Amino acid sequence: MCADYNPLELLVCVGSRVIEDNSTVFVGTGVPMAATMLAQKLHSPNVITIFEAGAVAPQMPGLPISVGDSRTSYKALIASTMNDVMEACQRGMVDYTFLGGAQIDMYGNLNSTMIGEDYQQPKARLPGSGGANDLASLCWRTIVITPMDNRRFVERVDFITTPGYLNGKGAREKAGLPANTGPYKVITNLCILGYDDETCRMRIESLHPGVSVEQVQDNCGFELLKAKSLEITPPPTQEELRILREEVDPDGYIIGR
Amino acid sequence: MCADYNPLELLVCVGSRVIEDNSTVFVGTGVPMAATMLAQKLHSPNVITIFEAGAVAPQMPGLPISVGDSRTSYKALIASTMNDVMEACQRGMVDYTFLGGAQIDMYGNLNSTMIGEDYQQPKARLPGSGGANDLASLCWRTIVITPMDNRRFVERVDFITTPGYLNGKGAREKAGLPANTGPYKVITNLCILGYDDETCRMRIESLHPGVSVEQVQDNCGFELLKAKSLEITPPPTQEELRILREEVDPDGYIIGR
Amino acid sequence: MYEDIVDLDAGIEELFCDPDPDNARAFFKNKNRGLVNKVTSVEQAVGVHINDGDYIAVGGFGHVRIPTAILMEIVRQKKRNLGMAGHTSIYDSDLLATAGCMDRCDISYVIGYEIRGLSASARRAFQSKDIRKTDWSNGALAWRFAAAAAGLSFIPSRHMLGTDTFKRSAARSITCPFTGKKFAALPALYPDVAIIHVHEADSYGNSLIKDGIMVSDPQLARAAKRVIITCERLISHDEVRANPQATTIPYWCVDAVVEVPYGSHPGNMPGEYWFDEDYFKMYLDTVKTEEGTERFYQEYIYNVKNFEDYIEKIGGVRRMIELRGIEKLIFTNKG
Amino acid sequence: MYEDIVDLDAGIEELFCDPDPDNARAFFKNKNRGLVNKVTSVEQAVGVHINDGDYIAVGGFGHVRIPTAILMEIVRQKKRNLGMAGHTSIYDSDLLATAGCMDRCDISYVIGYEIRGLSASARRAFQSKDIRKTDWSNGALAWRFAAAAAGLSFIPSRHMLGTDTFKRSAARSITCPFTGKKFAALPALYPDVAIIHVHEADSYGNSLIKDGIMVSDPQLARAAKRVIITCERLISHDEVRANPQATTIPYWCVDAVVEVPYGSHPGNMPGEYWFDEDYFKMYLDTVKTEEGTERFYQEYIYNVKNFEDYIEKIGGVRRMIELRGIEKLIFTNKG
Repeated sequence: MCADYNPLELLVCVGSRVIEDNSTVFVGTGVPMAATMLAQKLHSPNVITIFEAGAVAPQMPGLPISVGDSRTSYKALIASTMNDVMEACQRGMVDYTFLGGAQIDMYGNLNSTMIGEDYQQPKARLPGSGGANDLASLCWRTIVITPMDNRRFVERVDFITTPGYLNGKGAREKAGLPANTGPYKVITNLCILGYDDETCRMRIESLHPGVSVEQVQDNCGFELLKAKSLEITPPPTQEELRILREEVDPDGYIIGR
Repeated sequence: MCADYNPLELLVCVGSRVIEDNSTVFVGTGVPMAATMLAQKLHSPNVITIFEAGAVAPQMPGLPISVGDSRTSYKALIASTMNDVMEACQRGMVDYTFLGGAQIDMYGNLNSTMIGEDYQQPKARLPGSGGANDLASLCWRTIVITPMDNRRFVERVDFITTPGYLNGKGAREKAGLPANTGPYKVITNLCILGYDDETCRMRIESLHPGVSVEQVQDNCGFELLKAKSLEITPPPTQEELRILREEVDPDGYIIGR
Repeated sequence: MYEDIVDLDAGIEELFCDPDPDNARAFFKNKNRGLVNKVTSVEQAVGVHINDGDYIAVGGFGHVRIPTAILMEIVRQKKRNLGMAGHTSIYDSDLLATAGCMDRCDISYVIGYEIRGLSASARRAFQSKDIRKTDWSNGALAWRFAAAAAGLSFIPSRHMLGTDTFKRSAARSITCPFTGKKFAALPALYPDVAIIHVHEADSYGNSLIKDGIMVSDPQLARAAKRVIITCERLISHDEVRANPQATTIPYWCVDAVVEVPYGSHPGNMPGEYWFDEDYFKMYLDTVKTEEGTERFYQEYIYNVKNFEDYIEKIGGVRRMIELRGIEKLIFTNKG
Repeated sequence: MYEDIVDLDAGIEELFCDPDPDNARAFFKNKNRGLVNKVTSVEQAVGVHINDGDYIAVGGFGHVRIPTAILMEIVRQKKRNLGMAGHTSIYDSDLLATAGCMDRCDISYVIGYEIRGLSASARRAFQSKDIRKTDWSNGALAWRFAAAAAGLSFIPSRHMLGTDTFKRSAARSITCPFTGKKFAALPALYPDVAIIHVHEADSYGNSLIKDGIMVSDPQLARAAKRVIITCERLISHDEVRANPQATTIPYWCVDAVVEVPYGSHPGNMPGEYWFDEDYFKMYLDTVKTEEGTERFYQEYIYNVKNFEDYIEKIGGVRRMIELRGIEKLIFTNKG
C-alpha cells in the first residue's frame, strides 16, 4: 500500500468513482456519506442523494454526522419523512444504495445484527438493520463499502440482516423481493468485487495498486471467483485526496486523520 | 308547517341541535355544512369540523361551497390531505358524520349512485359515493339530513352506495366494517328518526310541530317503527333563524331564500 | 334482502390499471432523475405527454385548484379513449366526459357540483355505455394512489364492504394474518398521467401547494408514471431549496411544467381567487341542452386559441381581480 | 445454505403490541377531543402519562430532535418494564435500556451512534436476556406506525423477506389478491405513549416541526394512544391557525405539552443547535465501564433536579449558544 493515503481514504476515493451523475443514491452512515460528497465535488455534481430520515438532494455544507441531521436537509429539494423516501425506493425510483460493511458472505448477504448463536443473548449485539434491509431490498443496486479481512468476509454470516442474493440466483424473487434488484459491487481497501451473473457469487473485478489475487483471497473466508479480465484500480489522485481531506472530512470523522 | 320558516330552514335548525360541543364531526356538502356552522355559532363553538379534502376545525368566514374550498381551511388547525382525515376516521377519532340525503331504506342504507337496473346504462346516474361510503363505514355515528317523501324513503334502494345497517343487526361487522358503528339519526323536515336497537330498523323518535305519525308514514315507502315515547321537536327559534339567515347562509345557497 | 351484496368477497367490475408493482418499478427505473428544465407550453405538455388511451388523474378537488388549461387543451387536441380517476372530480371529469375524450372511469364523485346541483352534460355522458364505469369511494381512490406511491399492488381498508359500491368496484377482500379480520383489498392505482395545478413550481418541477388543502395530490404525484404541473407562478430553484419542508411534489415525479396564471379558473385557487360562480351558473345552464353544450364547447374551447384568450373571454384580469377580492374576504360572493 | 430462512413465511418472535384496529378504535373513541390547555411539567407529563409496563416510542432520529428531558425523567422516576420501539434510536434507547427501564424492544437500530461508534452500556443491556428482543428494519417500523395511524392491523411491504431480520420479527407474509405475489405483512404498531420533541407547539398540543426532517413523527403521533410533546417554544393558538399547512401534529393526538428550551441536547435540533460532540464523547467514554455508567447516571440524572439544572451542568446557555453557532455554520465543529 502506498504511503500517500490510508486504507479508509482509498475506500472513500474508489467508492466515490462508482457514483454516476443524475442517478439517485440512497446513502448510509459513515464511509458512504464521505464517498458521495466527494463524488459530488468531483464528477457528479447532480447526483441525487437520499437520506433515510427524509431528506433529498441537499447541498451539504459539511459532512453529516447522522443520516438524519440538519446537514442532510440543508438546501435540500425536499425535507420529508422516512416513509416517503422508503416508499420512493419501493416504487423503483432509487438506483443505488450505498451501505457500510459488516459480516458479508459470497452472495453479498450482510450481518449488522449480532454475533453468536443465541438470538436473545448473543455474544455480541450490533445495531441491527437500520435502513439497510429496506435499501438492499428495494433499491435497484446495492453497493457495499467495507475494509476486507476474513473475519468480515465469511462463509456464512451469523445473521442475514440485509439481503444479498440470499442463497443463489432467483432466491430474492422467490422470497418476495422486487425483481431484478440485488448486490452490485463491493468496494474494499484491496479490490473491487462484483457478482457472477450465473451463480450470483462474489468475484474479483479490479485489484487496487500493488494488491495480488492471493492477497485478496487470503483476506476472504470463502472462495472468490474472478472476472474474465481483471483490472487494476487507478490509485487515488492528488485532487481526490485534497478535496477529501480539505473539504469533505476536514475533521477526520471518517478518514480518521 | 308554520309560515315562519321553510322546510330547509327547519332541517338545518333541527340538524344543528344534535351536534355536541367538543365532538369531532365529519361534514358533507350542503345542508350538513349549514347545520354545523349554525351549531358553532349557537351552542357548540368548539365542535371540531372535518372536511374530506383535508381541513380540520376552520374558523369559517362564510359558508363553503365545497368541502374542499378555501373556506374550509381558513384559520384551520391543520390543512392536510384526504388520506390523513380518512385515516383519522378509520382510526376511530371521528364521532359523527353528517351526510346529505338520497334514497334511504329502513336500515339506513343510502343510494347516491344510480337509479335503475343496468349499472353501465342507468336510468339516472348520480354522483356516486364521494366520501359518504368512507364516512358511514368509519365514523362512529352517521347522521343523515334529508327531506322526507316516499320516493326517497324506499323499501329497497336501487344501489347501496353507503352502508347503513345493511340487512340487519350484525351485518356490518360480518361484512368487515369496524365494530359498533352505524346509523344514528335521520333528520327530516317532518320528524327525527332513530334506529331500534334489536332490529336496526328505522323508528320515529320525535315529531316536528304539527306533524302526525300518519303524515310521516304516508311520506315513507316502508313501515316505520315508533320509539316508546314520541317527543315533539321544538320549532326553530327566532335566534336560530336569524343567525342562519344573516350569518350562516346570507346568499341562500342552502336554505334557498 | 341484499344477501348477494352484503357478503360479497370481490367486486365484479373491470380493473382499468395494472397494479403490478414490478411493472411499475420497471417504468420508474427508467424515469429521468436529472435536474433538467421541464418548462413547456400547454400545447406541448398535452401533445407530448398525453396519448390516446392513457389513464389520467387530475389533482385538486374537481372545482378547487384544477388544471383548467390542460383539461381544455386535451379537449382541443381531441384526445380519445382516455381512462380517468373520477376522484373528487367535478368540472374536470365533466369536460372530458362531455367532450367525448373518455371511454372509462373509476368513479367516486362525478356529475355533481356540490351545492350547485348536477351537470346535465356530464349526466348524459356518464349514463351512456360509451363510458365503462366502476364505482369506488373517495377514500378508496385516495388510498389506491397511496398504495401506488408506496410501490405496492394493494392496500387493506375497512370501508366499501357490504355495499354495491364494493360490488361495482374491482376491489377484493383479504383476511388479516394477525387478527383474522376481513378487510377490503384495494388495488394500487398507477395512472399514466397526473395533471396537477399548484401555486408555485421551479423549472425542474419541484412544486409547492402553498395554501388550502392537499387532497391526495402528494400521493397522486408519486403514483403517476408521468406528471404535468401547471402553476400560478414559476419560482427560482433557490427558492425551493430555501425551504425544503414546503416542497409538496419533488421534481423527480414531474415531466412538464407550465406557468398558467389564473390556471384554476373557474375553480377556487386557495389564497389566490374564489370560484367564478357566474361562470359555473352559465356553464350549468348552457349544458342543459345538447345544442347548448355544443355551443359552449365551440365558444369556450375549440374557438379559443389558448388559455390567455380564454381568460380574456371570461372577463380578463379585471374579473380575476374581483374573484381575488372575494377570496380575500374583501367582497362577498354577491358583490 | 440458509434454506430455513429464505423461504420462511412468518417471523417467530413475539408481537409486543396488539395490532387489532377495533381495540385501538375503542381507545380512540374515548380520547378527549376538546380544545383544552395541556401545558404541564416534565415531572407531571411522565408521572401522569407513562405507566410501568407501557410500550413507548420516541420521535426524532435517536440523536436528532430527541425529547431528552422526558427520557431523563423516565429514568429518574424509575419507570420499569417499558416496551420500546427501537426505531432509529440511539441516545434515547441507550438511556432507557442502560437504566433498566426497558424489558422488551422492537429493534431496528440501537446501540450504534452512527459515525461515532457503539455505546458499551447499550450493548451490555441489549446483549442481556433482560430485554426481550425482536428485529425489524427502519422502514418496517415506519410502516408499522403508518398502518396504525391509518387504523389498520397490517400493511404489506416488499422488504425483510428472505432474511433473519424477517425470521426474528413478528411479521408474517401475505399473498396479493391481484397479482398473486408474496409480500411481507407488517403488524400495525399502536404504542401506548409517543414522546416527541418539536420546535413549536400551542397549549392544546398543535405541534410544528419547522426545520429538518420529519422521520416518522407524523405517523407516530397519530398511531400512539397517548402523546407527550416537548417543544423549544410555546406559541399562541392564533399562530397555529395563521398557517394550518404547517401543523405537523394536530392537537387531538396530544395529551401533554411541555416547554423545554434546548430540549434535544445533546442531540441536534435542526435550525436551532448542533450536536454536542464533546458531551457524546464524554458519554461514550464514561459508559465503557459499569462504574462509569453508574457515575454518569448518578451525576447527570439522579442527582440533577430537572432539565434546567441539567442544562446548567452541561455548560448552560453559553454552551447552547456555541452549539447554535455550529448549527448556523458560523463556527465549525472544532471551534
